[in-house]
Amino acid sequence: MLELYEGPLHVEEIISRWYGDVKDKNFGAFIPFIGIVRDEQGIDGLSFDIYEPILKSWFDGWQAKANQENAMLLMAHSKGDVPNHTSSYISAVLSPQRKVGLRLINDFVEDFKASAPIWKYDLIDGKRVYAKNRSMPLGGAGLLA
Amino acid sequence: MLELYEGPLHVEEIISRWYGDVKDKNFGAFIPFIGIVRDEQGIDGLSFDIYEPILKSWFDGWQAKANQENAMLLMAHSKGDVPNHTSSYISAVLSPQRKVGLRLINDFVEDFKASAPIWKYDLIDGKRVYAKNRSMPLGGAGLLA
Amino acid sequence: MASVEFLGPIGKEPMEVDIQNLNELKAIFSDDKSLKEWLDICAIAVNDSLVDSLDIKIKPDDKISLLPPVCGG
Amino acid sequence: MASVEFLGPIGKEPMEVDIQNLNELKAIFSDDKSLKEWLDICAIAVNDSLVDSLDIKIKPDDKISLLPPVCGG
Repeated sequence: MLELYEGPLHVEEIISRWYGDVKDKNFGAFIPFIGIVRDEQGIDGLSFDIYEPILKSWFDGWQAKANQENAMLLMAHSKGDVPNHTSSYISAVLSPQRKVGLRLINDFVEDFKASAPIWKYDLIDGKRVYAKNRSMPLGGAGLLA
Repeated sequence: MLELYEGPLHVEEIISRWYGDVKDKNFGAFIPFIGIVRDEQGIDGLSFDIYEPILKSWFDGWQAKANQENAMLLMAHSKGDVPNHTSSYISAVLSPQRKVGLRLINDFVEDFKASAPIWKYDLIDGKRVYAKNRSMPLGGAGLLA
Repeated sequence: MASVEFLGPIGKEPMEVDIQNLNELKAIFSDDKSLKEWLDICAIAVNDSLVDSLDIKIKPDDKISLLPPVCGG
Repeated sequence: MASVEFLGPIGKEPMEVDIQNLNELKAIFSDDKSLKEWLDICAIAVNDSLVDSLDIKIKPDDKISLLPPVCGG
């Protein structure tokens, strides 16, 4: 399941609701990865644009892969502005087996960073500044160059 | 920080409290691993004995290791009986960096399974049955044989 | 006419183009100074699937998207 | 007298022993049928640190612990 929110994530609500929804489903391991915006280099926060159609198909592909291992994925992400010390991103794996779960959360989060069509901006003096240096080109980049 | 509880863990309370305690501390990644008791092979739940002095020194050793990478560990575990579909175990890593966090949660949970002085019993018909087949000998086992 | 959208930080209005394939779009864009810094680093999607060949046929209702480097989380 | 405790599922009452080293404890236990199934698989701690040699000196106030195979989580 993929949830998108305007502004920061309500971490306590999301994690508690997800836990309540899944605890009776006989997964032995529930592993959330919670991203919190760091106060660094003078930013006031981050801001995000998301291209939802491709994000959804990317997520659905990972969900199918997880299901083949009897695991399940959950994800929440912010759109728009997210102040320092609040959360913009949660990914979670549910798995019957610990080792499968630990491998999936690692691989899912790493591929998220490389592939999810989300653009990040630093919030500096009320302006959005594209975080170009921290961004990664998608596969096939430069095709029209 | 290491927290031990009689009976099942209150996951929502623990995660929300930990998140509240750490969100302003500029860690970018908060990664809890939550273990949930699976209903399998006819058990009603699990039960645990813990030898606290060695658990604490094992945990303190890992905390020192995490601190060297500017990361931090949190852990909660149950003593006594924990019914199916409730939680007996939470470990969490806080790290400025995603990759360090993902590596530490994996290594910490795996070493926990191999090294933490905790004994697990299946609860079957009101009796505690030592989970011998799923247990791992500690380093140096057999010294007195 | 196929539509072209410029995602994320590119900050350019969508446009419509009359083309048969992506080679023709490349030719159109080669004169566009506003895209100079982006073409090297953008991936291309046709109808929300990433593509890796300029020979892809483009139909009149197709949607073409330019996706700059990403950084979620 | 050093104390010996049997942790987790062993289910044996603690005892006191008058020994100089773990070799002597091994000799004492060799006659104890209740420990037969455990000695092969138990690790040994002296004062809450795991040890790997029978030559460890034991002092009168030391605490010796037998730790069977573990399974937390």
